Amino acid sequence: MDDILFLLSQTMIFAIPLLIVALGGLFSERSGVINIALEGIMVIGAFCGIFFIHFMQDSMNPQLCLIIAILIAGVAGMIFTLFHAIASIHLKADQTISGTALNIFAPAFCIFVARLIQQTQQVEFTDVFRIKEIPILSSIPIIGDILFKNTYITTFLGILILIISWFILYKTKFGLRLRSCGELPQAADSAGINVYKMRYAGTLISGFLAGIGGLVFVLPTSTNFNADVAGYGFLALAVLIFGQWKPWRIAGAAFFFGFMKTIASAYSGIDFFLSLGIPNYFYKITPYIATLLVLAFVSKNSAAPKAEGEPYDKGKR
Amino acid sequence: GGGDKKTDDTTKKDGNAEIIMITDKGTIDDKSFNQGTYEGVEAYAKKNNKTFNYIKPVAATDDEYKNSIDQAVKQGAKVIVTPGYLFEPAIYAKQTEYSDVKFILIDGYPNDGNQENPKSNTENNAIGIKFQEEQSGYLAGYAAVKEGHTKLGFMGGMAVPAVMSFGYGYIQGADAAAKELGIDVSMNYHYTGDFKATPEVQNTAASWYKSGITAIFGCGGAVGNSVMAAAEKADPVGAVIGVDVDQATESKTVMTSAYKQLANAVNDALASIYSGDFDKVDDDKILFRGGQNIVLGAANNAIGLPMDTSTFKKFTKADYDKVYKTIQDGKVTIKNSTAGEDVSVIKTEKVKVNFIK
Amino acid sequence: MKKILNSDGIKDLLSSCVAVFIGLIFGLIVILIANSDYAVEGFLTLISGGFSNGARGIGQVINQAVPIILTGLSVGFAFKTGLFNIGTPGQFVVGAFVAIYVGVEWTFLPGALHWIVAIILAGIAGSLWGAVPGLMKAYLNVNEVISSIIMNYIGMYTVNYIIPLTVFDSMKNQTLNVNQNAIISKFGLDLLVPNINGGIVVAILAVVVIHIILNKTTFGFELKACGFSPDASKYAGINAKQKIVFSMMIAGALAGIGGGLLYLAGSGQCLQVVDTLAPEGFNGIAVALLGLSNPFGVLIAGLFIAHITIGGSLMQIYGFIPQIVDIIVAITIYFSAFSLLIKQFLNKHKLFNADNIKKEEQSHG
Amino acid sequence: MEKIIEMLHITKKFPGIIANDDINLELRKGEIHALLGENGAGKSTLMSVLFGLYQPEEGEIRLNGKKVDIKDPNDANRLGIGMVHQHFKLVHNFTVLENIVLGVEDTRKGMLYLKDARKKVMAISEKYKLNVDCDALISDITVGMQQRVEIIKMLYRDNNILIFDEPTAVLTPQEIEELMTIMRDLAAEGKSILFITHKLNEIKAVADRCTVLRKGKCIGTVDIKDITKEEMSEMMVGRKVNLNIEKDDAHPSDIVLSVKDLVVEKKGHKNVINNISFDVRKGEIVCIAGIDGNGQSELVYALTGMMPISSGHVILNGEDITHASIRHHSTHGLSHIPEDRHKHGLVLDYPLSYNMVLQRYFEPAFSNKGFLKFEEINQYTNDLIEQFDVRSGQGAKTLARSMSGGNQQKAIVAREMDRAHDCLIAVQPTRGLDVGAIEYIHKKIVEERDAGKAILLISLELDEVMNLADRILVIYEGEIVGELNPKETTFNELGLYMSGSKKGAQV
Ligand SMILES: Nc1ncnc2c1ncn2[C@@H]1O[C@H](COP(=O)(O)OP(=O)(O)OP(=O)(O)O)[C@@H](O)[C@H]1O
Ligand SMILES: Nc1ncnc2c1ncn2[C@@H]1O[C@H](COP(=O)(O)OP(=O)(O)OP(=O)(O)O)[C@@H](O)[C@H]1O
Ligand SMILES: [Mg+2]
Ligand SMILES: [Mg+2]
Repeated sequence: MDDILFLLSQTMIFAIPLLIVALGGLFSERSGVINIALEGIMVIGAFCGIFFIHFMQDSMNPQLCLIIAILIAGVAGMIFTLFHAIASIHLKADQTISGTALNIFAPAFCIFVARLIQQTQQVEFTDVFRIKEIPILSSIPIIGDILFKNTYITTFLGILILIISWFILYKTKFGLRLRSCGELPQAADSAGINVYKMRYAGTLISGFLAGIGGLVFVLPTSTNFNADVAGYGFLALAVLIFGQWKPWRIAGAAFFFGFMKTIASAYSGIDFFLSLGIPNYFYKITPYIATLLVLAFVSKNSAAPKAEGEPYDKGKR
Repeated sequence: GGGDKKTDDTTKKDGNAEIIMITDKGTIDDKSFNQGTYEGVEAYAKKNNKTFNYIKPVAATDDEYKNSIDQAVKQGAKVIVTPGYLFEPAIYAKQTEYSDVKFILIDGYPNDGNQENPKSNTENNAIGIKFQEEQSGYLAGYAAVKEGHTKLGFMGGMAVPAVMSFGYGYIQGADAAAKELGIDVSMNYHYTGDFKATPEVQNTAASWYKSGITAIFGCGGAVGNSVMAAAEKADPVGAVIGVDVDQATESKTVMTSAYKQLANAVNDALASIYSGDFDKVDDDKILFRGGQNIVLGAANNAIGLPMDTSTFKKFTKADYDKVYKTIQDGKVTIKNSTAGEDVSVIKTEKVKVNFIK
Repeated sequence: MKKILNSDGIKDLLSSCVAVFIGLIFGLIVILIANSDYAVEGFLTLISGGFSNGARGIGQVINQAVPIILTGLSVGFAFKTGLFNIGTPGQFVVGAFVAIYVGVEWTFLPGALHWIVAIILAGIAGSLWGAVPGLMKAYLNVNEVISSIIMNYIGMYTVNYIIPLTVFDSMKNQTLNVNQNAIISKFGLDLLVPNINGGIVVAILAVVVIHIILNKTTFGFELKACGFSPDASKYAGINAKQKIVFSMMIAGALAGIGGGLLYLAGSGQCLQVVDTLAPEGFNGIAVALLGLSNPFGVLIAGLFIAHITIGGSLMQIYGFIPQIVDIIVAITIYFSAFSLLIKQFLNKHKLFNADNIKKEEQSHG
Repeated sequence: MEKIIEMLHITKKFPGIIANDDINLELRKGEIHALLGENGAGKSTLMSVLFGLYQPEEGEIRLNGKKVDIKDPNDANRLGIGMVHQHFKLVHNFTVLENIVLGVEDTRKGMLYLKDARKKVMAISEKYKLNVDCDALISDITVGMQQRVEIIKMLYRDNNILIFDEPTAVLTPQEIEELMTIMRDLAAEGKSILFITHKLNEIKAVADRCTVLRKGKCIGTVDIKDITKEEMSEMMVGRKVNLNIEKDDAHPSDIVLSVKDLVVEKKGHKNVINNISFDVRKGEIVCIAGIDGNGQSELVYALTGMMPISSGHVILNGEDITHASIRHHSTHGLSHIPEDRHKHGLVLDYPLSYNMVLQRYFEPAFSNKGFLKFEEINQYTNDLIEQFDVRSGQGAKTLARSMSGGNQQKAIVAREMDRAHDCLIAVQPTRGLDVGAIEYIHKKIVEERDAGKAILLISLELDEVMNLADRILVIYEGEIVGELNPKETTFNELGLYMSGSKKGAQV
């Protein structure tokens, strides 16, 4: 039981950033713009957020510092994504091309800037943001152990973003309009909705969230940042598709994949798994094979937004 | 650092330099042996007003390493410093071609790279320097157990010789201490597969701390950073053993570091070259001289633990000096990984090793 | 002749040149920011790339280019048939492993047959890796982007698991050196360019074959039709599902061959056991995009990226970091997206003037 | 009557074409004003200008005599102008209600608030007997209902100038009848309607006046009561058009296509095709008539091999092809003009030449050992272009996508009629085409018949059915409910069969 609680609690390290970034991708794709640049945006977001922390962590309250860093990461991601948005919305460029360009650009840019500023490419930080225990809540059985002990505000942020995303997409005027732009922009246009504006909004939100996701990804995993998020941007894209472009399913996919990854990397600390004597690489592969198998069963009807990837052209019918 | 005008004032406008380092796959700020080597070069060159520079090869191939050596010579290099065993075949080939250039090869001895019947040869204008990482690892393992840790972890990056030697020494050191104390010790032993900080590494370390392991040797570049992240989060806070250099500044959880004095070695080798000692190839009183493959260890004070910055409570400086002396005196023999065998060749009495493979 | 000059290919090339030009301008700006003192030297070194090293530099460029031409061709080919093959890193690494395995173990193969068999098997391994996303897309409607990403990891982990059990140099944590016979023939090219990777001949062959398949054959007709419109292809009686699988298999084979060509080049490079996706695979996406997915475009793009990569490496002697090359490549790709637009714009204008041209022709004739 | 809208000297250019050339149009309050013209004459463009989707290069628009500036659909909406587009603009995975409110949503505390909207929609629906289900998903409702949703969308916005761009092209006769009624009611209430259609009957039936466009130019505006259908079509095309199909009696001979006890299942539905049997003989046109959605599409897919058959047999020229591949069908004597020319009929991004050999590229005539013979393919395409008068900008090289709908359809007809076949299945071959093009295609079909081919025509349009068929089979809910002789039956009787009110006859 203890082990399971531990695994669930550790799952957050994988699942929360995947969730946040995939939700970012959701906004973009639901507005009709494929965002393959999530990886690069994560790198930029993490870089800017960590740089802020690097300079400020000693001089301010840790949680305040983290919140500002999160905002900086989000805004940086958003500004960076603006390039993707301009290319794919206004200039009607192929969305894969500008996305790929951003992915190549981001790490190179971060290394360049880091060296310009501090002569080394790694940006160091100290993880002072962990909350050991949240009073009262942490004593709730099970949930308390998973969510309210040894936790980060980012975990709640992730869950909050999930709820807000769902709310925005399905309960607000903005969400309705955004989704219509991803399905049939002509309909939106003739209903007086500015498709370009909505797509900018969707894409920039995705940049904001992916930037945050990058920071959230790096914080608990290291003590420095080296312009790399280890392919998790692409995995977030996979989670988005796995989650069939729907917020709760994305959450399900993120936690499923996160949990599998957790078992795969934590098994050696758990006697039960250790006693099985299964080779390490078997565990490493399992999350991927499991995902592939699940996909084989759930993909019959794809729910991809109909107009995603197509630049909107007023003239085209 | 490299890409800036402030520190490279010794570089001439044409990019030429007397001392040129060639990196292997890493960068000069990789917190690993590329960085250590570069620091040695930088320290010597700045103090002695020599021009210096570095080159990162286009790809990690013998051909490209050779190209980089050619390039360095073209840039006017009198001394070429290369870190890593990957340079062995390149130096083997180029030392004869450029007999008036000096080569310093760290962590390797020049050879032709043939696996079946390797040909080794170190010309008089070259030197191969290796370290006895196993001694450093031994000290770390010994100290950890003496400090009271009975459940240990080892997380290496990739299973390359230096990492393996650290690990093997670590096991043997822990075993020695356990025997002295008459206690049983268990150890998880694992290579993560890469020199990167990832959530996977953090998670593995976290699960180890959770399972009762109290000290983990994070041995391989940024792997240690993820171990530190996990240690900070563990309850109670875990201990981390750093590697290569004193990593105490990187996290409060760093209990000690198993270092090897790369920068010093490079510095000394350069000094030997410029003083002319290097060319006295038959004078066996001179350590850093041409034509030699040398190994540096406790005997040269080239490995050890930084006791000043270590956070030991029970393991004292006196304990350290004592065990250091036994190594220096050759009273203990520590098996290393020169043959690249599996960790199971290390026989222990009191340490139970879980090899996670 | 006139026809060739007016062809789309030339227009593509011209528009890509514009993008490259913009990319280089940005590169110059970055260089100026980094260190204005050495900007001129640095930039000249960068753009002279492989040429500043004489014949050897050209050899370096070709060695760098060979694997990314193949992965670029893989991505580009799949693009042409309506698929996004982001699975090149996985296909590349399984191809590399199989080539090395054959290169080390199958010493019974005589002479050149050894490397030829190794490369062919590398292609087959890559194609099997590509077949999985293909089959899943065709028969289970699984988006090929996600299954390809997953297959990358499965490929990498599988290879890293198998290497220590087979052709392992435990001292260096990498594969063993391959047999001399398994090293690709230099085809006499090393007389001109020392240390050349003979794989360039295979790469050019692959470019030509893919061009022919796509543009001259009924098979290519079917593949592209399925890419453009699965429904219309079905109506036309083309087995669209089968074509998706074939297309992914060919793409996979190209990437797999790329892996084989890199590690059988005789450059002394071995496959390391490291949990990192093969960068050559991802670079293929950049090459394909820069080459507008056109096989010959991919060839040129691969050589170009290799060229400035060498330039970027040489630039370090002035204290510049090689990542400047990535910045330039990224910006070039970014603007190549626009140059497509510029081309369309020009085409439209042509159309706009089509009547006038016709009239002119008539009045002349 | 007062003028409500005046469009003066409107000119709108697209690259390479002047879609609207100095056009004047005047709409009066309470009138139904038809807009007539060939495919590509510029009707949709003109309406898009009025609705703010396009900005004209020249000209001005006046509303109640005042010049107005319509920059986007929002402006149009504000001025009370609404439009039902030729291609519906409904989001398939939204509900009816969501589609209606899209763009003019109510909110409470930042949340969508649909209660009032629902009430208003229900009221409109009741008032005009539009009969829509607010909570149904668009993807689940019929085309006719989608159209009604589009109408409610306009009424919901309280628009009083209503533009209908080819609303009837996709409707069944009954639905068309209902739509006409609705339009009359709306006009009677004082709303002004602009109505685009290619069907002269409809114009005759509801419109007060009609403006005719030809090649982007305005030919004139006429009062409907003063003009005949023949005169209208002459204005439109610039020559006399024969609106009646001239054909001799059929002389059916051997059976070519025989369908026996055919059953097709679809997941989650009952059998979409339930035990259908019929024969088609050489030299006759058999027409399957029925309201859209009664299994016509599935029947065609089953007959052409595009959908698996659950039980029963399909026999072509004596060979059982029930489970044969699509390729087998097309190489063994079956031609097929598909219902959806964009989805199935053409690879839009292929040049015309490739599209002309879409099912034949592998034949020895067009390829050799797997290599395409470009010369032969181009030559063949040029022959067809000439023979069937397919108009395309750059001949064989033209991308199919850039051709007009009418010419795309002609290309398909050319391809299907020219390749070796004994039986032609034509599904709504004249949908959305102008009278000139319709005349042409009808003539070709009759020629086919007279050349001894067996023809199975699937059509939703009663006119076409009555004029073209030698035999009519009426399909209702996946079953053949009647076989009628066009010479003996009436529109009324046919309609009764189609709506399922009458069954039996001579099946
Ligand atoms: N977006 C566009 N881009 C380029 N040309 C266009 C565009 N829209 C329309 N055209 C041109 O304008 C002409 C008029 O088109 P329009 O759609 O208005 O015709 P229409 O009268 O509505 O035809 P139909 O009866 O087929 O609906 C077309 O022939 C076409 O060449
Ligand atoms: N994507 C496009 N790019 C350029 N021009 C286009 C495009 N789509 C349509 N057109 C132009 O619009 C014209 C009309 O096209 P369209 O297919 O809408 O004709 P249509 O007669 O309205 O057909 P349908 O009845 O099927 O709607 C064509 O002649 C073409 O010049
Ligand atoms: Mg129209
Ligand atoms: Mg039309």
